[in-house]
Amino acid sequence: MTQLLWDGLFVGSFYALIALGYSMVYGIIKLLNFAHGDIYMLGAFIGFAALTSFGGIPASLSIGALIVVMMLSMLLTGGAGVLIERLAYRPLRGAPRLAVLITAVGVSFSLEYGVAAIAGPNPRAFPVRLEGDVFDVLGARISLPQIILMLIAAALMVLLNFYIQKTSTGRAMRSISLDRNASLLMGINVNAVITRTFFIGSALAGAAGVMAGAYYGKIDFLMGFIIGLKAFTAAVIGGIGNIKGAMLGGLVLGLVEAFGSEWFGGQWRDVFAFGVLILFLTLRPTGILGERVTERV
Amino acid sequence: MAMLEFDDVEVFYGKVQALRGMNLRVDEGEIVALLGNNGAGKTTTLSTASALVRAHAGRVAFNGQDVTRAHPWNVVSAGLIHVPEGRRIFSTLTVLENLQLGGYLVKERGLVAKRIERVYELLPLLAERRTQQGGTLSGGEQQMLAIGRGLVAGPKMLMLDEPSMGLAPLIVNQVMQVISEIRDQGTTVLLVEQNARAALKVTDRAYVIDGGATTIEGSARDLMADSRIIDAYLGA
Amino acid sequence: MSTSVDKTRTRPRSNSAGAKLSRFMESPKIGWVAFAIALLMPFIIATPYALNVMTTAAIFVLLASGLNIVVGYCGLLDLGYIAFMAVGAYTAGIVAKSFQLPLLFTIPAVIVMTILAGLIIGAPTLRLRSDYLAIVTLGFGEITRITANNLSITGGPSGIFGIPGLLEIGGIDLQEPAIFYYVTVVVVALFVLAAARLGKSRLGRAWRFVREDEDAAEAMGIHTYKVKLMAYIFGAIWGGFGGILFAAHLTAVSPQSFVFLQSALVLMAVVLGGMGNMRGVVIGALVISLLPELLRDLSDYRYLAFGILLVVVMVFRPQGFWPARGFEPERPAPNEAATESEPAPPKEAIR
Amino acid sequence: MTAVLEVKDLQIGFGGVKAVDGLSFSVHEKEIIAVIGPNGAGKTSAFNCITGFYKPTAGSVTLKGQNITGKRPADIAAAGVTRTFQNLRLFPDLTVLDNVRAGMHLYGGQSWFDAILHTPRFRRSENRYSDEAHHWLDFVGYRGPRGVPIRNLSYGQQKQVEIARALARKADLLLLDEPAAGLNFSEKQVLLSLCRRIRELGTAIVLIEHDMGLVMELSERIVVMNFGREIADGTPAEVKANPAVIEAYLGKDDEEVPSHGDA
Amino acid sequence: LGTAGCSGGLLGGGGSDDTGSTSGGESGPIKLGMVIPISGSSAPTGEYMKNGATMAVDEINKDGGVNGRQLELLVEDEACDAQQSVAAANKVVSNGAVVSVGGYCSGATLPEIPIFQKAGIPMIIPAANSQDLVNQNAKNVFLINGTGKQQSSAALKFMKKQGYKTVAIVDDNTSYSKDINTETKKQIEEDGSIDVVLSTSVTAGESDYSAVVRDIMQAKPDLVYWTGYYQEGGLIINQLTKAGFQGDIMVADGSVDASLVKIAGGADGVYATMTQTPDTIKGAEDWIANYKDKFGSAPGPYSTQSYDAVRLAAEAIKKAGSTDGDAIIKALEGIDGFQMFSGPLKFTPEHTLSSGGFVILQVKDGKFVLADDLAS
Ligand SMILES: Nc1ncnc2c1ncn2[C@@H]1O[C@H](COP(=O)(O)OP(=O)(O)OP(=O)(O)O)[C@@H](O)[C@H]1O
Ligand SMILES: Nc1ncnc2c1ncn2[C@@H]1O[C@H](COP(=O)(O)OP(=O)(O)OP(=O)(O)O)[C@@H](O)[C@H]1O
Ligand SMILES: CC(C)C[C@H](N)C(=O)O
Ligand SMILES: [Mg+2]
Ligand SMILES: [Mg+2]
Repeated sequence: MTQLLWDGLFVGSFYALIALGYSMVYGIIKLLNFAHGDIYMLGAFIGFAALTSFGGIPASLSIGALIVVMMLSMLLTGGAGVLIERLAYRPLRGAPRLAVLITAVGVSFSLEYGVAAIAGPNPRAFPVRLEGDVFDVLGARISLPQIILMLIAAALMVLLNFYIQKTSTGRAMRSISLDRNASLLMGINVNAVITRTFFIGSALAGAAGVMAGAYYGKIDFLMGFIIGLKAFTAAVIGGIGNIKGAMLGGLVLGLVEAFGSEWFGGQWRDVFAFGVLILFLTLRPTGILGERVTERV
Repeated sequence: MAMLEFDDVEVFYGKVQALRGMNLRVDEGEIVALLGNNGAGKTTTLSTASALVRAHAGRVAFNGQDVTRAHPWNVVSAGLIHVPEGRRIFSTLTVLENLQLGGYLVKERGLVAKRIERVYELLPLLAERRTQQGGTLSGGEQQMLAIGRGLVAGPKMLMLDEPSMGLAPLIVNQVMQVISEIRDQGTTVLLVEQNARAALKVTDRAYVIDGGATTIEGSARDLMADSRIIDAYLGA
Repeated sequence: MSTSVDKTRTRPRSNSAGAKLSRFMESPKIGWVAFAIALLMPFIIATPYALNVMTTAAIFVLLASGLNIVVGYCGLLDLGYIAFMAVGAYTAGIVAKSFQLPLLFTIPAVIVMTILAGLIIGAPTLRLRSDYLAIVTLGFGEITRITANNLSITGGPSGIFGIPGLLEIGGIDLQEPAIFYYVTVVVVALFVLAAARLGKSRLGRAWRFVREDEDAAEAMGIHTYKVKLMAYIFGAIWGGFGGILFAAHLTAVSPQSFVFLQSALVLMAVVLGGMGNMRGVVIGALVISLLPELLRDLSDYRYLAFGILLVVVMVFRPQGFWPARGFEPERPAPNEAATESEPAPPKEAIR
Repeated sequence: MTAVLEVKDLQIGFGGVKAVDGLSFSVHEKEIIAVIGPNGAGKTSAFNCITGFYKPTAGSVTLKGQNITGKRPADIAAAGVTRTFQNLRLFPDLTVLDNVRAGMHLYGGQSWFDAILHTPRFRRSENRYSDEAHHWLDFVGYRGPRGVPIRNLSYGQQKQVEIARALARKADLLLLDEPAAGLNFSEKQVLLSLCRRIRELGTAIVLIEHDMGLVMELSERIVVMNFGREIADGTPAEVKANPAVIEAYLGKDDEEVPSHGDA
Repeated sequence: LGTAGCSGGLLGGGGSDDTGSTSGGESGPIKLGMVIPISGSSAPTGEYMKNGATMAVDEINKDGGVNGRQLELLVEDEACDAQQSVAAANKVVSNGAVVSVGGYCSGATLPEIPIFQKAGIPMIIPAANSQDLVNQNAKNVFLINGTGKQQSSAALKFMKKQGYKTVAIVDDNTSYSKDINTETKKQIEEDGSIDVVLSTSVTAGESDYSAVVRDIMQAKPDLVYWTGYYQEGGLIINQLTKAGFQGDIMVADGSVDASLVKIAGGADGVYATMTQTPDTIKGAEDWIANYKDKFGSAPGPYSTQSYDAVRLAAEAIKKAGSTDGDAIIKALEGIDGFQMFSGPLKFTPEHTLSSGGFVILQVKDGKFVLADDLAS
């Protein structure tokens, strides 16, 4: 039981980290960025490329090297996010929302098969693997890498939440999502803020990619697809566009999945998870922390 | 000195021409009103000045600076603030957050807070509602918030698009007083108003816009006596 | 493929070549021309491959026109539309196979099942707005697929195969590729026409009102729940017929055919073509289904090219190839105006 | 005269705020009634309760003897109430004509089956929809283009279309939320006569308005609200002289009241 | 208009000038169709298969071809998707293939059968091995990979030999994998000496398999039998090891790939049910070296089977003396003792392998080596 909870939370924190970027981007330009999961994949591959080009890394250095590589990967995926926004999404400002959604799917294909063309379709084993002690906490096996990864994820999320809620850039992000023209009249450089949002969201996904690569040990060009869907789901459960909600949604989804496969078996897990989601949204149409629809008539 | 100047400005929305050779001049320290029928191009004029809408021809200058091709945020940082038609309140942000956004480009921290306090003094109804979501305010409350938000920016020049819309008579007077007060403190004002009677009381000069160009121009006093104005905007 | 309702309202226009072309493009004739082209295609090329690809494309057009009702007209973002096709295909396949019936006779069962599916998916989603709706429909799509994958009546992961053909009468087997192609084209054309006509009716307008502003629609007496459910049900029926044709075409139905990507592709067809405009959607569907085939020769780079093309196309035509026209003729022609100047004075209120 | 609308003890609150707090008034056939009051007094909230957009926490709304309290907006519209919104709520991407056709949804006249088959019934009803759409636009004196999307219109033009849409519904009761906002003097005159012509159609009107000139000239009765409650109800002359109304709303200095009719 | 433009272009691009005739013609190269996954998650295997087949084609052509004609391989992508595979199959038929040597995903291969059958084209299926392919009873279908049933009996045989008392079987919810799971479970239960303590599925394409790991740790089986592919297999082995699983692990043929070991971060001791691979066959070193030489990387799953499929096709065409489908089918049925990596070939009446089926491999020093040929 404790094992179940722990496993659920651990997977959930990955979902949460990716859901954050999803939710941020959604929040600001109302775009379901289907390419977001692929940024995560890109992050993992950048990490892979960096680590392999370092040559053999002694195990003792691996954690340090990993953190450096993670930073690098965040920088590059952040840049990639910015570039994608610039080339594929910005020209469609003011176009119907669904048009941008389709471009996002196009970007997703391009990233997936672009990486497949460069790195080959084969899955790769990550050169550095996080290994560490295992503790027994209330009957659950918890490993050191898991704890480290969860701490990193939590720290990133807390920072981000502060940034969005308390800084004026954060306020600007929220205002753009509500009314872009009015935001312009406040003197907000909408382009710059959107760029920054993409950078942060993509960098978080990149970090998650490297972390997943190092923890699970395998990366492949389609690895972003399922987790992208999961993150989308998590973001919605939490109340899309809401940063705290995305974190909560990720954790909840992780737990729901863990219980689903425990109770109904692996093959029915997703049916259970989506079933819970549908039921939940039927009762609470704006997600856990979704803002009340306050449009007045 | 001219604060805002339009030279033969033309604006199109797709194929629809909204401004046809608009010429306009607002001098520093003036309150100028724009009058005109629905669809005449008043809102478009303001939007062009704040660079929300791009002029296809002609030139717009603010404070001696050509802003025809500027970005809206450049215009705002130059000190030209536009309080838009229809309020455009950020609906899920609180009243306080809305006001803070008004001061987005103000670098000094304390200054924004000080100005917000001042807005609360001028429009006390807002003070009571500082933590309420902007979208749930009543129409008139939203209008006050929109004006307050413009003031927090500390404008050199303020453009107000129908600020009295939806305000109770008492408040209309209050707002007009606020407008003349801020002018007295050195802010230039361009005012689009349908409530011409209230507007002309506080303005120095006014233009009438028709079909995307100015047709009549004159001092408030003259215009209040002009029969064309009386028939169309003031009533007998 | 749709007929304009307001025939009387066309104004005389300039007769330049451009104007002629655009008038032609908006006229009902274009539908007939497209239909004729579709019928003539096999005379130009009739390899099994070509027929197969064209048949697949036609089925895809049907799906896109169904999704257009849901997304384009009614504005309900459905990311699990392929589930309706799955329900149709599985129902048809199971019924036909277990009773050894020609597929044609499964139509009533399919209609019942898809309407049911439409209601099941529609009901809980009525209160949801845009993106919450998207995830719920996506969830339903996945639930449908995974359930099919796990049940034995649906054949588990390998699905159902060896499905009987549509019909065989007196030596004519509708399953013959060329004949099947014609059957498909005719069926699809009828459905596209019906969808286009629905779009230009009272119900179609109600869908648009709901899409644009639910509150305002309610204030006008439009029961938004009912109207949305209608959109789901029509979308479901269209999808169900797509399913029958799909089952007949492949003679096999398996869960992999109904993955999320397929839903995304149908949605792309709708958006790429021009949401809300049936003509555009038909073109979008043809492009989305034919493009990957055209790119086949790039083998490894096929989807890379597909992805880049999608982005490029959308960047240059954000409204889609042929967006819904937001315009209509201004006034009745003068001879009609006589009746118009004295409109029926509004009498009693209408309940 | 029979009451078209009876509002009794209506209440609605949000969190701590009581937006409407025990409001009662009634509207009779062919009456034009104005609701006035300071900003935030609860006027729009009262409209929202009557039309079903808010569910009142207490009280009742009766339309021609039929209890419509707490029903869905669509049902209330079907029962015979129609409205405009303070912040325009048109369908921005649809044409002017289609927007007006929205008001005719309840006319029926065709089923989806007719639409697919293009039966004569269908053609007849479509022609009727178009003809009446033009009629109502003419009726409100709309001069702008009719085949273009609403978003291409200026604010004032949109307000006209919204009224045309509401009229097309042919309801017993029309609720107008600040119809004169954003109109200039001459346009207000047009509105004034429009309201009178609407009354001639047999429709009762309740309007929220801040323009005192218009209100005084047009309405038979005025309901004054403050803090969600009614503080006065009477003829324009009575209300104008009511000290509570002057205190809360009009302001003491008559000179300062900016309105169009008193000069 | 758009229709005409697009379709016209498409079909022009298809590059076929014979309208609908499916005979290969009597001159020019003999065409072999190969419908395999080039995109999607099975793309890596598609690559291996294509290379294996290409190698055989090149070798045969170098030796003068078949009946004096060269061989040509028509590779088409099916992305493991039924709809795409039907299009692809039709394309190779239209382009004049006389034998099909593709087929990896059973689900996508199934709907190809009626198409090739109608065109009278024999299918030599190198990899796809669902029992459903056999159950179709199509006379043009030949499987040169062991079937699910055969694999299951091999697995059971080995389990009994090892004396396992309890096993857990895990599949990935695809038809191939589930097929082995259910079949193995059925055979074990019929046999009665072993307990299946867990039979479950996971979702392919994910990273975290803690749920199934948890279940396994609870059930404590002597053996875990993974019947899916190497991508997830590697992860599950890794996560089981991390969780401290003490029992044995066995994988099915879809997981036999060098990558399994890399992903698992070491998988020594892991067993596999597999047909022979080049690594386990004596004298295959040259073949591997050739392959590496040609494609710059080591062969992978089903490179050998695809290689053999092409050689078998060539052999059958040679024996039939024509490219006529029926003649080739007859020739295939008559083949006896044709040497393949999996041993001498003879088809059963069901057109499956009669011998040389599954053996047990084991990972030693990071490589799959023969552990038990199950001969006794
Ligand atoms: N977004 C738009 N797209 C197309 N046409 C527009 C758009 N906005 C305004 N117009 C047109 O431009 C003209 C001027 O509009 P504008 O909003 O400037 O008028 P206005 O003087 O502010 O009127 P009002 O008093 O009604 O607000 C109008 O004819 C209007 O139809
Ligand atoms: N959904 C809501 N949530 C919270 N408060 C609300 C909500 N709706 C209305 N209010 C509050 O209720 C009060 C009454 O609002 P209402 O819109 O009815 O005022 P009004 O009389 O129409 O004012 P105005 O003349 O300014 O339009 C206001 O103070 C408003 O802030
Ligand atoms: C391992 C592979 C030979 C199995 C194949 N993917 C199938 O579906 O049958
Ligand atoms: Mg305006
Ligand atoms: Mg109000």
